[in-house]
Amino acid sequence: MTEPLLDVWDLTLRFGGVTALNGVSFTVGRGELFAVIGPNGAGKTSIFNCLNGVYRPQRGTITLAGQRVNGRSPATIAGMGVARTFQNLGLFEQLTLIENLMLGRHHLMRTGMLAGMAWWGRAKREEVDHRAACEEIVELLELEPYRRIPAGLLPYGVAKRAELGRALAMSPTLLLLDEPVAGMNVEETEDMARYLVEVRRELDLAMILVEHDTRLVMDLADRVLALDFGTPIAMGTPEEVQHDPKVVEAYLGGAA
Amino acid sequence: MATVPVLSVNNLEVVYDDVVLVLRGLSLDVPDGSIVALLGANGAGKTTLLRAVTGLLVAHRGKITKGTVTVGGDDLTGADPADVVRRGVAQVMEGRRIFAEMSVEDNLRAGGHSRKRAEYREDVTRVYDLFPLLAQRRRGTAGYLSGGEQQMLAIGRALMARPKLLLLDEPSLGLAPRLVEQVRDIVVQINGQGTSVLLVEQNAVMALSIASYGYVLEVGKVVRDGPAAELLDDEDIREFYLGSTPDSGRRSFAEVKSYRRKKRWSA
Amino acid sequence: MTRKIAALALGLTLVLAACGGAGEDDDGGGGSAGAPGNTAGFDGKTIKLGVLTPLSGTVAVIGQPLTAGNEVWFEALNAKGGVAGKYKVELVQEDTQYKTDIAVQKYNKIKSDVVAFTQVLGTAPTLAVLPQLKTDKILAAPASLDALWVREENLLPVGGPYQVQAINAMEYHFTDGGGTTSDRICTMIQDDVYGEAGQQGIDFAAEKYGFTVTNTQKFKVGTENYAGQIGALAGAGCQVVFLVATPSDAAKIWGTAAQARFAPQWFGQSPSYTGALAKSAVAPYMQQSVLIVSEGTEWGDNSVPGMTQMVADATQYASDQEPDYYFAFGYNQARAMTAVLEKAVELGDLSREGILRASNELDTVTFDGLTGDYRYGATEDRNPPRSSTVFKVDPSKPFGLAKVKYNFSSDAAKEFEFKKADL
Amino acid sequence: MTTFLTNVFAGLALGSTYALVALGFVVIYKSTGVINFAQGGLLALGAYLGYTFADNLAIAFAVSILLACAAAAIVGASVERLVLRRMVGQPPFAVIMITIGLLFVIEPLITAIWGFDNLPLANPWNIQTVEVGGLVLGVRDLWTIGITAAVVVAFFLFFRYTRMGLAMRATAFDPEAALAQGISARRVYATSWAIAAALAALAGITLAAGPGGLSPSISFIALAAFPAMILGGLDSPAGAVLGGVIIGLAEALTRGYQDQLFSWAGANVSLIVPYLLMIVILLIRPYGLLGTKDVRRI
Amino acid sequence: MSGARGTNRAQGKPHRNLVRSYEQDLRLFGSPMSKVGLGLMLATLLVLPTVVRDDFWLSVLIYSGITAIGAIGLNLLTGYCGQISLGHAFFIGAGAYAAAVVGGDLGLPLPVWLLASAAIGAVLGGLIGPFALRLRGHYLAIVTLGLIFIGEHLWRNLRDVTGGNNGTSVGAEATVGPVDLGALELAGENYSRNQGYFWLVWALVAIIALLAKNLVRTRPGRALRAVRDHDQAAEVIGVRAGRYKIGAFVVSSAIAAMAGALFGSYQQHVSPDDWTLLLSIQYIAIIIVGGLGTIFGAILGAIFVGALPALIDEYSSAIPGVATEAGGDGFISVFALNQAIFGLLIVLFLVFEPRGLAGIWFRVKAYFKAWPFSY
Repeated sequence: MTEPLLDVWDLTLRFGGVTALNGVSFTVGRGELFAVIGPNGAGKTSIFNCLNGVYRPQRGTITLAGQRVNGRSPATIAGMGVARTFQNLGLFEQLTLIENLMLGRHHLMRTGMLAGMAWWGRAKREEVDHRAACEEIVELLELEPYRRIPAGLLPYGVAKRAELGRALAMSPTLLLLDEPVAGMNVEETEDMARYLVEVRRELDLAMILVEHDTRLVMDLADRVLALDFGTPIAMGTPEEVQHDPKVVEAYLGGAA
Repeated sequence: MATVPVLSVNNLEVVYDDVVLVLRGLSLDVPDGSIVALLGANGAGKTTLLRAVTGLLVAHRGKITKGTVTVGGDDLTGADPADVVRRGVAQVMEGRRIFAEMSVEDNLRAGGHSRKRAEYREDVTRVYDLFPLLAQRRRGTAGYLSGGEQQMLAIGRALMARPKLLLLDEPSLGLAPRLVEQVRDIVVQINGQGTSVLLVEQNAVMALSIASYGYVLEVGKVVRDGPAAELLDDEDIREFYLGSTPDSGRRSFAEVKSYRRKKRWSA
Repeated sequence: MTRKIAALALGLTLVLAACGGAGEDDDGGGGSAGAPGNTAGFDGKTIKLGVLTPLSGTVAVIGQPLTAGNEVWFEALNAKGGVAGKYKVELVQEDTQYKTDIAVQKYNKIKSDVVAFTQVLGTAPTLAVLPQLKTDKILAAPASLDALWVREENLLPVGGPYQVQAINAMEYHFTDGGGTTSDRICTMIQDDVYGEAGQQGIDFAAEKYGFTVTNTQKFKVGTENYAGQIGALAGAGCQVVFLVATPSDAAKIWGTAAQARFAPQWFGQSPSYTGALAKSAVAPYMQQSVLIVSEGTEWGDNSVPGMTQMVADATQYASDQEPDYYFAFGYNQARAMTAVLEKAVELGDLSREGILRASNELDTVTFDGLTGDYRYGATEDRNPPRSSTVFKVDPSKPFGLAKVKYNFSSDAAKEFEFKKADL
Repeated sequence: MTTFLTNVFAGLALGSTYALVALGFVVIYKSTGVINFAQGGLLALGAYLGYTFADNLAIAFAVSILLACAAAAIVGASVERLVLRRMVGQPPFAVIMITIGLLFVIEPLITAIWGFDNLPLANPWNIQTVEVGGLVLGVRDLWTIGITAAVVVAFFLFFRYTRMGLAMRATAFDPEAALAQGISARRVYATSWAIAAALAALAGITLAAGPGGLSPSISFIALAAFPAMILGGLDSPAGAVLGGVIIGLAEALTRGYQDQLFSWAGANVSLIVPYLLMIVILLIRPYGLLGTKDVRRI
Repeated sequence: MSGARGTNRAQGKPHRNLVRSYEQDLRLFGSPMSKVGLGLMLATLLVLPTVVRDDFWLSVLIYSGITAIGAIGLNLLTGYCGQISLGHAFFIGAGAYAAAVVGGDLGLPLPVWLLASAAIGAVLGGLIGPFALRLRGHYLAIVTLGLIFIGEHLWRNLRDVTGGNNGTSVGAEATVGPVDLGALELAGENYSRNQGYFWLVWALVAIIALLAKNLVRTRPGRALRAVRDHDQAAEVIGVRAGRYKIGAFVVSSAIAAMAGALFGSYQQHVSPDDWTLLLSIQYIAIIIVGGLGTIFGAILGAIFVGALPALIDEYSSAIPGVATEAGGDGFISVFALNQAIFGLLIVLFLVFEPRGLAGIWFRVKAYFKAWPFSY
């Protein structure tokens, strides 16, 4: 792998007395699908929150395509091409699906308050152009029947997909997926897996996947990082990690 | 004819916000003294069923539009939550929902709200016997307990009501496998002391391994039911609700077939 | 689409033109002498007068009795035959809630049903309707003793403005009260127009009599705690305090002063007092330290013909009416309006212009001792009464006030000039 | 020094009243998540009920206080029962507006029954004073401070140790989980309203018992108690009491030193000092002195 | 346009109601029904003052129109951006005083004083920004409540501008070039001041409603609503929540100040007593009764709250046991009763329709859309 897209070095995050992340380092190459696994409370979501600026890590650096990420605001980082889905659905419930997608394109648009009021010139052109871009995502993710439905009323599986759609609408270079198949049955999981595979194939996009469903991770990921209580315990190909004794001990416990 | 089931749900229909139909003619029984598992994907209506039993639908603008809920033969359809608890039905809610700001002991006191004052000592001793760890932390703030401990507290709190029937909503959610096992053992132990259990789970292996009978829910209806052992062996159930078992040779997610659409994606 | 809307708009404009404006409907303004012709608010038999006053909300405590005073006067008048002995008067009452926008709406509501307004209560509501009064050429009697009103053609004030009361209070202090200009004289005023009027009077007196105002405390209506102000007045060593307040605040202020054992000579502007205070726990303190400066005489004083009449009228037409300062004010107001109407009938014109003309040609109106005689006429010649009466608190009296010095006017008060305010 | 102590005392008395009102706000907010704008109306209603008991019915003043608090509590609980219970699960905005609507209903009803005039409330305190170490203290103020202290202690004991108190805390933290324990949310909500109304009534009567008597404008004090509630932290009963005392002291001291220190700021700046203080403190602590941070996880 | 939805060229000319491009899809008055509705509304506004010539109802509607403008501003802030403000009256007051100075003292024409007051409002609204960034929900609401009291203190003490307690006359005339809406002359007909102001105010209502509607359906509007629903999630997808919170305050107070300027211009005199908490509460009532987060709801709400008391006033005297005159017989005076009925109606209305008038409106629309298949 040549120069990585994302370089995370020695990330350490503490809340009060609790250490959520402890010296986490990894890189993600362009077009790579990188997965983070670990039992609950291992700090998986904390990595995401550091990556997009919601949390400020006490130590460590995050570099995206040569630019420093940590210390910047979430909105700035989003503008740098980091998109994300949320564990507990971060859709804006009262906005329709298409409005949620359009929000994904917010940082690519320029219309300000006054221009928006006037609905004139660029404001109108922008709305039309970006709407077209969103429609392509609607089509890719087969969301056609739900365009005008408020996100809060979408069925769970569709909402998860819509969130993926919004992240894609941001035209990201790095996509962070926080438990995209949590609470889904096998059929729905397969659907989601298909979309992920397809997105990966169609777009030259790096992804980081945080997931409980180890089967999905093992099937899709190029490389896997295993965490336990914020500390990295193994990194490598799915097979390597799967058979690492420390991972078996920490994650799968005696039940494996 | 066996004894009256501790919980019997007949042809139940539940609607949210006057529009969204979530349960469509659901029926199930929990025989006295048994553990019954309720399986199903997210959104199948498992939690809604529990709410319909305990009366918590009111907090979600839901309404029973048809059918009945009887507890030990008494009709409790649409009863007030407080009444349901007093009739011996306690619920451990999904996500534990302990009162994080209060002490462990105050959580248990709240759990015993429906009981007489005089019975409190006895009830709380019983819970501390079951969960010695909670006794150690009785003055501690509940929010500082670990995930597993919080789950124990949630179960202990429900037991404070001395229920005939315990409803458990996803007790293994978000717990490491080791803790899941602990929870499973506790459930068996509670059942051994004579409390019937209705166990709602995504972790079907865990649930069916201790249940005597199981129901599978799909979009608000029971699509399959039978003795737990039978369900564990059923091929369809394995495929759709259990995922693969080590020897079933499932296909990889990376290879799920994807049919092309008319239009190409272009960034 | 745009073109369609434009066409629609054009079409509508034409409709508009056809429908016409709301230009004044010409009503027979009745010309020269003889019976006045029918006009807005007058159907040949009954004269309608408007009342814009707070009848709900906190200021209704003033609006209610004031309007009752209006009513009693006119009922008594109607019983005697009415204006000029033949035209009955009817009141059209509207609740302003003491809000300017509601006042403007209500003004618009009844302005074409009345010949004039016999009461508009409150400085702000009066100022809000004043521009329209001018445009519509309507006369209104404001129910407040602001000096602002004296030179306004469309307004018909009664009574001596607050400034006069304040000046006369000082006159009393230096003569009968035995005070000297070296006394530490202070003021405690409500932070609004009413308070400022009193302060203006004291400042004028200070210049005339040659004393300085040692300390001024301001307060906001409805304050619950006056310890700070009383402490400051006591700290400044005030021997005389002129108070401008309304009763519920005045009670708290005097109560706090009593508690602090601070007992200067208080002078209270007339609206500071109400009969209930004489029965309250503060009464002993007030008897000892408080004088009220007002106009007219004691409630039920049979030596004053106006008072005898008012009490008789009140007993007959509003039997449960308590003695009340605002009631008397409303009664006087109605009386002044009646004088204008009589004049208008005499001139044979009850139209708006006719009434304004009548008010211009009116001479001195006497209130039979209830309040000082008011010289009306052209606005520049108007001369409000300069007389005041000083009362002391005496719970045995019907209104709790006993005359100390009756109906006097100081030279300083006579010199006070009422300028046309820049409104 | 005497001036200073007099002002401090006045501040404590005023602060006690603020504390009672703010505590009422917090009780309702904590259990139902609603800022009750009708609190001022309940305060006035309680005070007028006290007047009816003490004056019209000539019942002993101490008994009248209790009766008025009880009557106000019944009114509060009934309002919850008849109106707000129907609003459970509705948007909070609509619920807040309903409390404003209630205020619009209560105020004219009060004037319809008791009229607009200033009414003297028959009470044993009035303008009496006692002298303590050279300080002249109003008896009413002393009682206000004492009663408030006693009520606050009783309130905290109630919250901490009784079943209902526990139920209220549980409901405040997680209404649905509380329901699941068999805690009747209805009883909790009704009790919160009853407590808030009783506290308001108490504040109203102690205010009206002073020299000023009773007039409909007494309800304004509830507005002045807003900063106390926010300053302490909306969901903290202890914060309400602390906030009340701080605001009371700040107001009284600013007023007391208006001439010496604050004349540049215009008359009656003391009345906006509570708001200025509140704003400054919120900029430092956005959830008030003792309020809990509302954490939204993503 | 790369239309994704039914470019049915193969079937010849598409049906005229069929949406063929995103541009059409984004059109505000797209359907024939909404076009007719728009036309009817405009027609009503134009003709109404010539039919209803009663000055009372005209003045009621003028004040309602002015509050509608202010309410649209508040709705942008509260309904769309989720920031509760009890300080709206402060900005309205500031606008009125700005109009008094620019329109009255300096004698500049309507467009100038209207925009000048908007500018003042915008600046003052921007000053609240830091609080909006730091405080949430009720805490922000009570801070803005403080604004009312601090404002009142300022209005009473900044005598040069505000006239102090006396208030100040507002000489801002409704003149645009040679046209004076205060005394309109058109095609030989004279129109009264109330008629002229009705047209002025309601034309501005229409314009501001249109601007606001455009705002909320484009990029900034979506951002506002995203911030309302979940400000942190909005940040993560690239919306600068802080900027929009401040922006919402700026725009909403600019609009509020314009409402204040119109209020002053129409009433010709304003004083500190006009900008009390009660006014703010009235605005909150309007947007809640009208329906949070809808522009049309703000207008409906303003008419409801503005005209309802007048209606009650007309008919309540028929209720038995009610005294219609001060000191008259009866248990309760009609005036106190009016207030109580007003409060009661708000309570009842929200108990039965918590989503406000707009909720009813949407239901009616949905009914007709589904007609004849009602559910």
